[in-house]
Amino acid sequence: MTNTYNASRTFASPHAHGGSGVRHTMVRVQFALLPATLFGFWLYGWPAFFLWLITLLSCLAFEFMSLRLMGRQQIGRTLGDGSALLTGWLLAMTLPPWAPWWVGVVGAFIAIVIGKQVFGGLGHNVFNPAMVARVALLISFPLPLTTWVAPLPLTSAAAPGFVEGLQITLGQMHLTDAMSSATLLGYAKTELSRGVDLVQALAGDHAPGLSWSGIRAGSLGESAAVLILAGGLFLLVTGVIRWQAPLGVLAGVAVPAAIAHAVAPGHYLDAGTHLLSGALMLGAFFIATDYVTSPTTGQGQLIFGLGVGLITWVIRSLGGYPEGVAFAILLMNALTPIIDRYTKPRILGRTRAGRPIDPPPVGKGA
Amino acid sequence: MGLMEKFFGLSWGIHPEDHKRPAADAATRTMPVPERLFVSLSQHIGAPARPAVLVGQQVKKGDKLADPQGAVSAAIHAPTSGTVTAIGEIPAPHPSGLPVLAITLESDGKDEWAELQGCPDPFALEPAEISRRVAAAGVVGLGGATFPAALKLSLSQKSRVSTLIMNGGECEPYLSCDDRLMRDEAAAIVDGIRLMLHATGASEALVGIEDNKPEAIAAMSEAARPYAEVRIRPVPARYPMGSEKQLILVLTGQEVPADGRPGDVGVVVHNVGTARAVHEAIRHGRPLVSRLVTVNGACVGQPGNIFVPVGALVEEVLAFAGGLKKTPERLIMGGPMMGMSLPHARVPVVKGTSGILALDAAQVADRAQEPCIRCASCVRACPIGLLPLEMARHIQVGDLKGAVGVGLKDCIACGCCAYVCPSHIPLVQYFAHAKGEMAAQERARLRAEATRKLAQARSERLEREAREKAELAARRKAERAAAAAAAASASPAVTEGAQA
Amino acid sequence: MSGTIRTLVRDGLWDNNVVFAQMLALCPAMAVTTSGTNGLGMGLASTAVLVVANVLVSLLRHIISPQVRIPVFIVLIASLVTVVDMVLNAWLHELYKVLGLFIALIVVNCAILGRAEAFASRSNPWHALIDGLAMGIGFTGALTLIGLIREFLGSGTLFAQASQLLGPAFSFLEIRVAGYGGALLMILPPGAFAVLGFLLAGKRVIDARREARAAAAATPATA
Amino acid sequence: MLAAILSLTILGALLGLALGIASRLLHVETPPVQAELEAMLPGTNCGQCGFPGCSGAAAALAEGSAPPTCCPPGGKALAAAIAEKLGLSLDLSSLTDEGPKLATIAEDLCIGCCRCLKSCPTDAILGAPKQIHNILKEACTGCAACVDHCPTEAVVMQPVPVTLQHWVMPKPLAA
Amino acid sequence: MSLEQLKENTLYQPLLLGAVALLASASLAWAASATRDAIAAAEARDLRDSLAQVLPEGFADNDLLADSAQVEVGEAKPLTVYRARLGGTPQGTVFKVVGKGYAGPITILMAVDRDGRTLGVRVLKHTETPGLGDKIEIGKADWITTLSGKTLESARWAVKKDGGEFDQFAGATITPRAVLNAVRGGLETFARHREAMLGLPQDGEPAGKAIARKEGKSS
Repeated sequence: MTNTYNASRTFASPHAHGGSGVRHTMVRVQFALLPATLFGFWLYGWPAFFLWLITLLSCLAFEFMSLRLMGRQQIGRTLGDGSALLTGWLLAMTLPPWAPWWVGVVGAFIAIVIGKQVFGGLGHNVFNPAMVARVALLISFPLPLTTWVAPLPLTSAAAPGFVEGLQITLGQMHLTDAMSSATLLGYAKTELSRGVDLVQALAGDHAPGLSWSGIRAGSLGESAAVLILAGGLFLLVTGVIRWQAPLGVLAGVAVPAAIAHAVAPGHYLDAGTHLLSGALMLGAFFIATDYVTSPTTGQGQLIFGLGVGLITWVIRSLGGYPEGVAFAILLMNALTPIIDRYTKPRILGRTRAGRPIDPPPVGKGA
Repeated sequence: MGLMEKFFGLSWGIHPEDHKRPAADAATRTMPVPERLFVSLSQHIGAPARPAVLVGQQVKKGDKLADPQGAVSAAIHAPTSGTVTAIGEIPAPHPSGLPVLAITLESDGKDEWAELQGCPDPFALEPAEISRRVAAAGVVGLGGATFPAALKLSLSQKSRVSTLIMNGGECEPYLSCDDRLMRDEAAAIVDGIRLMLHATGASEALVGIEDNKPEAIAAMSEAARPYAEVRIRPVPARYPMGSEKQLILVLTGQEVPADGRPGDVGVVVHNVGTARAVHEAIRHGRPLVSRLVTVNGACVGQPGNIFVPVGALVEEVLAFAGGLKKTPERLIMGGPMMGMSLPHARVPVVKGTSGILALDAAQVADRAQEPCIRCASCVRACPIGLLPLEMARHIQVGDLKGAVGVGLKDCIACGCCAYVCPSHIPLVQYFAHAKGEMAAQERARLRAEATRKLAQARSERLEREAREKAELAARRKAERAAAAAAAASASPAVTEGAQA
Repeated sequence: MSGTIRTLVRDGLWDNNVVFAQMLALCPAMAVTTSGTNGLGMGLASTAVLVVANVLVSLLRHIISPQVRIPVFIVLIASLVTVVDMVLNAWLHELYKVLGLFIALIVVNCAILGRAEAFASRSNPWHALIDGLAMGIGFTGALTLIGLIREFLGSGTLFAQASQLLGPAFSFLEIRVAGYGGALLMILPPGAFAVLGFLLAGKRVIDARREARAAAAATPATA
Repeated sequence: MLAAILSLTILGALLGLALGIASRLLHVETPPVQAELEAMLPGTNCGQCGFPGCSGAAAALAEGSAPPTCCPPGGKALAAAIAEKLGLSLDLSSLTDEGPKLATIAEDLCIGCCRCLKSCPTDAILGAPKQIHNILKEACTGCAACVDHCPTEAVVMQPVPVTLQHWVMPKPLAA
Repeated sequence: MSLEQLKENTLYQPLLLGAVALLASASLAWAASATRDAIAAAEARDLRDSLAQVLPEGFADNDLLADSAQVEVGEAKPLTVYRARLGGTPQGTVFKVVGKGYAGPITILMAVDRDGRTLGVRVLKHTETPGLGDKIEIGKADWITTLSGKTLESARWAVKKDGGEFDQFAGATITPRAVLNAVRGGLETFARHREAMLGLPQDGEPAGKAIARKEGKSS
């Protein structure tokens, strides 16, 4: 009989674990992003891949530097949890695919250092780091961040080759007017501001129906709305995310959009176009579901999602920017503590207000 | 209530892998009495029992070793016949490994019962008499909480409970002692239940058994068939179904108020093992001196359920169960979710020991802590509706009051939150620490109050003494003056002065 | 005596800096500092008001009763600022065109009221003058630093339009980083918050290191 | 011009009058924090804080010259209560309770001089001349006031052993 | 210590605050009167400088500031115009228009000659995004000079994106569009109120006839 057991320290219960892990979750989310990302690489060619790679590597580098600077232990393990990688990936999904390299590097700095580590690292950031970076980049560098490229699939003749792609990413080749294009939302906004009726504007090349194929100008995260949706459904099925936040976002956009479109079709895009355009799908399934910056309860997540959706619609329809998902998410991130406060679960045996419930008259239980 | 039931029925708790078989299916064994038994005096909630024997005294099996002390306490009896060789400190079956007072009993090998007073027709007895006999037998709740059973019986009598809920949930993974008892001794359990119904005055008993124990459900249904008042109610297998509040909610739909007792909703909950102990105590007069213990875990040679005399060392139980195949990663008394890790194996089995688990590293699945990512898995898992992540954050920075504000006092330490936490944060340890700290602060506060009273008493005493001294001095002075005056004026006053 | 003055100066410049330690006057510190020149101008104008207000309050300190001290300070400071505003507008019109917007802001600069309340009203005029000067220079330094960083990151220039403020002789200060358009965010309000945050953190790091070094130096001495 | 000057002056005078009257009518005595603090302190005047008795410590706490942690017998709980009363933020995690100590008497050293008796703020020491003294555990506050009065060093402060009932689960190490 | 006792007196407060207020208002009054003329002169100089920017050298020989008028143009407020004359003959006029920019109003000063041709356009005040919309400033880019020398008919008053002839800035269309709209609006106003704005007699005089003919042609 082995009799050498002697505990070196005190262990608290429970003495078993369900087996879930942070890394596990992050890897699943990355897996869910893969189809849309690969489609984006095909659609926009080598520059898209280079920018993605640069953003990811920069995120890892800045995470490493921050952790070193703060004197954290076990940097390797923290890097390995995949959170910085995911932040970089999500950020890259929202950037114009042919943006120059420094956009990715500066974005990674803002996301990791200002958006995350300054707040105390993983789990402490108030705002979604990728969205912080996205918004900061958009405001700081409006030009490169609003220059979109028309789809040039890798298989097409006009697509830039490896070396050309590198030159584009390194900023040594400028986009010609012929190559650049506007996103659907951007185009609609411009036309509207010229006083053109949307019904006329959105015919032909700009027909919203084309959105289903995903072949149009935009970021990796907005061209392939259907693939993003598929990734999101995968996360839903595997239990990584829950349905409340995505549904809230989609409903928050679709309902006001449908109403407004019914009232004034010339001034407001229809719900379908809203849902398939911009970063809505990415925002609904990958960003609004970010654990750290969204409410903890299902009820809270639903409110959060609805808020994101509604603000997105308001910005898109009435604001100055054609797209508003990132702003909407940041605004709702700021409200998360308040939502959390008012959507606490009811404690068993207590009323919502926290007082013990009144016992029922004795004897009724039978 | 329907919505509420749906809400709680669906969302609380967790589904841990139960690991109950094959140990649950192995035949029950009885462990021979070891040479020496260490009978702890703290085997129940409440004040430790007071020794009632002297060192060197000979006792028979079932003789009383210690008397209850105070309102909440239980008697302790000799698990075998032999000689009391010592009354002193031994390591407690507790994570701290701190000492506890125990009576050491040297077995004489005969295992002779003392004269027992059974009762052939207990239903003729007064309910109060049943409670008294249960108390005399030292029966405590065998589900793990070890609350003196007699006290619960008489309390329920006073609060007129209508329903007796029998807890056959046994939701902790690995454990199967209740399952085994229900399979093997269903008749005794049902008899115990009927005795408890009689003692409490409740009109019906609902026996909640998780649906992952079909054999137990079958055996119990069979045994309970003649008695309409005893109903077997299968409940979904879900942890922590065996928690009082959850079981009451599932079986009756009633919610126990946060600061209340089950009696407030007209129910009382007992464990099925307790029912058997009551049966033994009333029908045969046998006090609680042994119990069925599940010995399980990857490191155990022959996992199974073993009748173990109270006071046997864990190390001896493990040896009887086929020894250890390898050095365990963790040795646990109780279940993996709420049980206590043991500092070593030389601690005694007590009345509340439902299981002894020797788990290997894979079963413990312990990993280094990572930062909280607010995934809220713990919020969904919490059967009470608390926010474990927020409580832990408050405690992390020493803000105990804040933790209480978000529900620390409602926490039942079931361990669901820590079980599901992807960051492996020892949430339960935070809560246990905070509860301990709060208790310590409360003790300090009470002590400071007592100190202030003592200090006040002293200053009053000093004042009084000073005043008395001054008065005395004044009186003497006056007397002297009077005496002098008297002496000066006339002589007849002298006698008066002498009298004074 | 000189020890006191040294303390005053060090307090104003670093230890008790208006922006970095007292966290006062953040409104002008953030709103105005879109360039180094703006920061410098606002700092200089504030310094002037600060010095005069400090001396005035110090002179009047014995006759000011505690009940009405705040209104008295405010009236004094507001009048002072208005006079400065008019004088600049009349005779230093070019400078006024650069600083005009900010001068009215000085009225609500709580650093000035704060110094009047916390220091000048209980010190002699000489010390009040030194304090005002030190605090003002500290404030100017902080504003210029924030402004320069924001300007550099935000528009890729340094001390743009400095010659308008300081005269053509100072045009050598104006530097433009070739080929860098700047990150707009930095000259918008969030940039001010971010830069201020990083500078605050930086000051704390420096202070902590200094303390550690002082402690390390003290240990062997006592041992 | 004159109108502007006059109106401003009159406005100033009126406001000054209003403030002067208000300062009289709305005069508030500062709340007696010191008395409240004194009531919170143990009241044993043991002197471990270094102030003349508990009232001295209360005065020092009220004016901020003593830290909320100055009272060792009060421990963590008292420190937290004082910090809350004074509105201070206190990092209790850095405060380690040494654990309570009680005075004990080494019986072979005690000569029964009764000197320690008088020093005890809670009358916790029992004894008579030429008799070995004894300390009531329940009444001893561990203030150590008696230790210095013993001529034979028979009074020793000993830590109260941790028992199962008083054991506190250690706090997890932060990640 | 009599001062200390005095301070506690309720009447001391109004006296003190009143005295301080008197002092302050007196000094303000002095400063205001002392600086009034200088400030007016400085502001006039400013205005003259801006006027000089939009008018070509030697275009006018009169003092424009002295020759200003309020013209009713059918809006809430009359428009202030400054008339440029050479040897007494009206040559052109300078006035302000306001455009609706991306982030707020854009104040524009424009000079128009008697034929309705822009002489010069300058942005006086705006709150457009720095780095994007601020290219309308002469200090940042010379885009604004492309607006000079154009009449209502001779140019397509729109950015290229909208089918016009003026450049838009990359990333910002709203700002130049606003400036162009405002300037075109200014030209239209001029066309409608030409006589009043130039300070010509409404009708009857020979010069008036000639101009009336021209107007007839252009309308």
